[in-house]
Amino acid sequence: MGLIKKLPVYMEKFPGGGLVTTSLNYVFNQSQASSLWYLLFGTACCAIELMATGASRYDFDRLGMIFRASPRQSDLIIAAGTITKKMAPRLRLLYDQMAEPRYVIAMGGCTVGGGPFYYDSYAVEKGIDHIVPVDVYIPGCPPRPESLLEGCITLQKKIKQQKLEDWG
Amino acid sequence: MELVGIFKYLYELLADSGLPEVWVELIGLVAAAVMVFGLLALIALFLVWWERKVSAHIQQRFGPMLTGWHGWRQTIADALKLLQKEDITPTTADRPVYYWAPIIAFVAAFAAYVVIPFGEGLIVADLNVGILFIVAITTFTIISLLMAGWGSNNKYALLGGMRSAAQVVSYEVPMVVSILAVIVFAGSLSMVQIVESQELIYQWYIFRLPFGPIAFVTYIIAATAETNRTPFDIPEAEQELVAGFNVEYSGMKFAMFFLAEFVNVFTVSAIGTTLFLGGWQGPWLPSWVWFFIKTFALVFVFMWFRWTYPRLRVDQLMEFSWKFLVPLSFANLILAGLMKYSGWFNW
Amino acid sequence: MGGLRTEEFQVNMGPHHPSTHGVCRFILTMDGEVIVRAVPVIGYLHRALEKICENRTYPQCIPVLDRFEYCTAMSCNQVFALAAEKLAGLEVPERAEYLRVIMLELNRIASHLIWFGTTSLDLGAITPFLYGFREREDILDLFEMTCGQRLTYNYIRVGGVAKDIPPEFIPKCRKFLDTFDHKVDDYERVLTENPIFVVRNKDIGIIPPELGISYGVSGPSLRASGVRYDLRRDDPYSIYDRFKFNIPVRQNGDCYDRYMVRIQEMRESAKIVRQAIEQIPEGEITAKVSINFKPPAGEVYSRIENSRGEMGAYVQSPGNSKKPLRVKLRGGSYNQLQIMPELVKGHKIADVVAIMASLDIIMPEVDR
Amino acid sequence: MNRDELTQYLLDKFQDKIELLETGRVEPFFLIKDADYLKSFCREIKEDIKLAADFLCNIGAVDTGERFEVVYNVASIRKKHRFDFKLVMDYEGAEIDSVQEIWAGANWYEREIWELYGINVKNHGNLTRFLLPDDWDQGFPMRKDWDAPDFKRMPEV
Repeated sequence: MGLIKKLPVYMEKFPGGGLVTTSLNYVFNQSQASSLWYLLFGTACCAIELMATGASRYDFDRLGMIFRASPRQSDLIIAAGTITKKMAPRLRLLYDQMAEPRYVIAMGGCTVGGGPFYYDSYAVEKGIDHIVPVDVYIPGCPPRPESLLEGCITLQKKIKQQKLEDWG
Repeated sequence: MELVGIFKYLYELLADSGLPEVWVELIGLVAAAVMVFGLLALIALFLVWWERKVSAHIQQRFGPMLTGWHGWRQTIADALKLLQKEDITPTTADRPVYYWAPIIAFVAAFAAYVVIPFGEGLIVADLNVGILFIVAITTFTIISLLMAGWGSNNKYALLGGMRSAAQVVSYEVPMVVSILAVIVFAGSLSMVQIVESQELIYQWYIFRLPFGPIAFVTYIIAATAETNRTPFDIPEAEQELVAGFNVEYSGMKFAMFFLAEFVNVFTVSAIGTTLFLGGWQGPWLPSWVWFFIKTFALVFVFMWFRWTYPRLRVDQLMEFSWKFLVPLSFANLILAGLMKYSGWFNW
Repeated sequence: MGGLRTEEFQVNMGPHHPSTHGVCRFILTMDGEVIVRAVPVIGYLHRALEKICENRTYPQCIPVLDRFEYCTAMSCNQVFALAAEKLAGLEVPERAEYLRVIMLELNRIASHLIWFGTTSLDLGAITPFLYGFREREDILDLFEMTCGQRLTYNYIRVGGVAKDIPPEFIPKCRKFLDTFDHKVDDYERVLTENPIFVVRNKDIGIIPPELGISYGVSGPSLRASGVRYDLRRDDPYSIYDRFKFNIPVRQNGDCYDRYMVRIQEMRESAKIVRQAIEQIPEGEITAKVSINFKPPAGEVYSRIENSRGEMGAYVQSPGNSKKPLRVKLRGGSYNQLQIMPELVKGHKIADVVAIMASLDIIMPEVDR
Repeated sequence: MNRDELTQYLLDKFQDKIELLETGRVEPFFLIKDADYLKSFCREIKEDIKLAADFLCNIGAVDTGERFEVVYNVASIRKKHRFDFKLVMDYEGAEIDSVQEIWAGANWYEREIWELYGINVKNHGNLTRFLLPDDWDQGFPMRKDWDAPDFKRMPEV
């Protein structure tokens, strides 16, 4: 990765180098955005909606998103469902096992901030941003498949704005 | 439009340029290798996209739609993304073994194409032991899977690697024996001569009753197992072993396994075409078009299997091979020998 | 030669594993591919629903309990509403009872469709999963036009139901039921006779009836072992005694029989819904229930037949309080997961997946 | 047997060992007076031909604020009836006997009672944490007086 990070610095010194880096940037971002393989990580109610989003009517595959069972090969955790205190270290472990660049979508009220289990529950982690950095929050209990798709498109927009220099 | 004419012309141009003969030979070979490699990389990328489309339409979905027209850029994007991914080596991994496994898988997958005739005269090297070469080379895949399983130092990966070794060894036998039946009839190990022996449609080995269809079916079943696809995909059974032997691989290394898998699918289809479906033979169209039509049809059959069947359990898989396929293919071989010897059906 | 020296090793399956249906974890001690011991570890989805309910009023409990068993949230509503009604001695209007039955049975079909999908997925066939979800979406459309939610409905309330069905509900439901039988035929064509599917499921994970009863296994999983016990008929709640339906029973108690029972149950549920939409009367949809619903002191255990077995709720009311003193939930999966270690012993790792899928275990019901 | 017959039969059979409670709203609800008698009671109701309580629906503990109650809901698959009984005990030295020998399914229910309420279960054999995290050290969360720093009660509206 180091090479790609330094590439713009070297390239700018040549005439037309800027153009090359921008188009390289564009191509890389586009490819990253349109091939978000998500980790099959579902804990609770939202997992059913995640499955429904992958199924025929909503069809995640249209966005180029397919699931991978191994964290090493996935780019995105869709944290679907309540994360309890017992589960939290596992989520962190999975996140650590993923290869950079990696993204997290917090799906559903529980992962955003505890949701219906904010009060009176001794076992629920109140929001997963205590555990892993979150890119997109999708509220809802559970969010509809449309809002999940919207969340993914938002993440794609975010990825498309990345700069090569920011890598690392 | 026969491509072979163009290549011949280019080669003659090279030969007339006054370079020493060794160099001409070498440049020709390298150019052929590069061309085959590029073509196969393209085919593999295409197959990934095609598989996603086929599966989607079987499942009443669309599949990739937003990356270009009907998502045609999808696999290119996937490949570029995998290129950007961080390359992780687990700290507990057996480093050299872990490192070389995908490379061996990749090379083994491509090396088989040295002897596959893409059309009349379109072959890198017409070895007189061509089919033997292919059988030998494709076996390297097992070694790479075993290495991946061992090198990852992960129990799931190890189980996957062990399963794949057991599986491929079991299915290698019926596959080779069913190929042997064809070889007995063709009387040659050279791929080109095998194709030439089935010039007319009723001479295709699949239509040579009764041994042909049996050998073909045995071959297809064994080939499905060889390429680790459903219903024989136990080495990477997603629901049991997470991702099997490649569970620890990320980024480009994973992409190599992924591409190698699809190249292997194309290989077994190409061999099937050459041995049973008359290779490049066919009327009107150029020979290479016929080859690709037949091969892609076979690939489609493999995809169809994959998206229809559940998965067998590991012991049932072994039983099926040793108790059913192996005896069947040996009986078939004897039948083919008798037919050849007695001269019946020898049209 | 003294033979090969073999060694047992441990595989940790879960909590994040594609086929543990949520976040269940198994510690498997294996001898090669054969399982010697399996220890389930649960609690990764323990959300303290029971504690939450203790600090909620009765109407507030119902949306919380939607999350108890999200595949059949209607049942969770129903079981708690039933308990509260029993405590207060409430009568539910006729139309509300019919609406409840329609929703419960549609929800049972939806839940079985999820089971059908995940089972086929666990056995490696991906396509039936999408077929199952295709029909499930049609059912969810019906729920959505009634209560606006896809998964957690909060529809069945104490004393009745939340809203009446819109006028276009019944034609649409009828249309769904007319096609549904053919769709089930399709599913059967894909899996039932498939030799690979049969060989993967026959004689795997046999539950003898006595063992099953002793472990508290219930619902379709017990009926596959030859025990004809269905709360809809044997301990009738709501108005189930008015409908004609069969209770599918199979004798072997293996994975294949559990599969067959569930497939047939989908057809039977469709039958019940058809009868209910023919018979449904006009009228009130809810009894008069004050927002400060205070049942008298008492305790009650209500139970219904859920798609995963007996679902129960024990509710204790302290009297003169808007909040229950204690809500204890019972889900079928809890007992079915408990019996898993007995079933998987001596089987292969692939069978763990098949057995778990056939028992239709879902983790929130276990962990609560 | 209908409800009244069942109640009468149980009262006749166990005489002064049990007591009918008024709180049971639908099914008969009994109090077992002596906690040590629990196991024999369970065995009796399972083996009695007329009761045949072979199916254990549920075991739940209750913290009423003054004492613990442990509630057993049992049913009979053959006879198709159902009834409940409970034990009452003080906070101090709360203890029940395991009924795993009678219903194997009781195992996890008892484990849960031990884990969430701190009621000891005699002869259980496997009292280990399973719902709470392995490193949980904040006591028994289902008790009414339980509290923790990050535990928030829903405010009254």
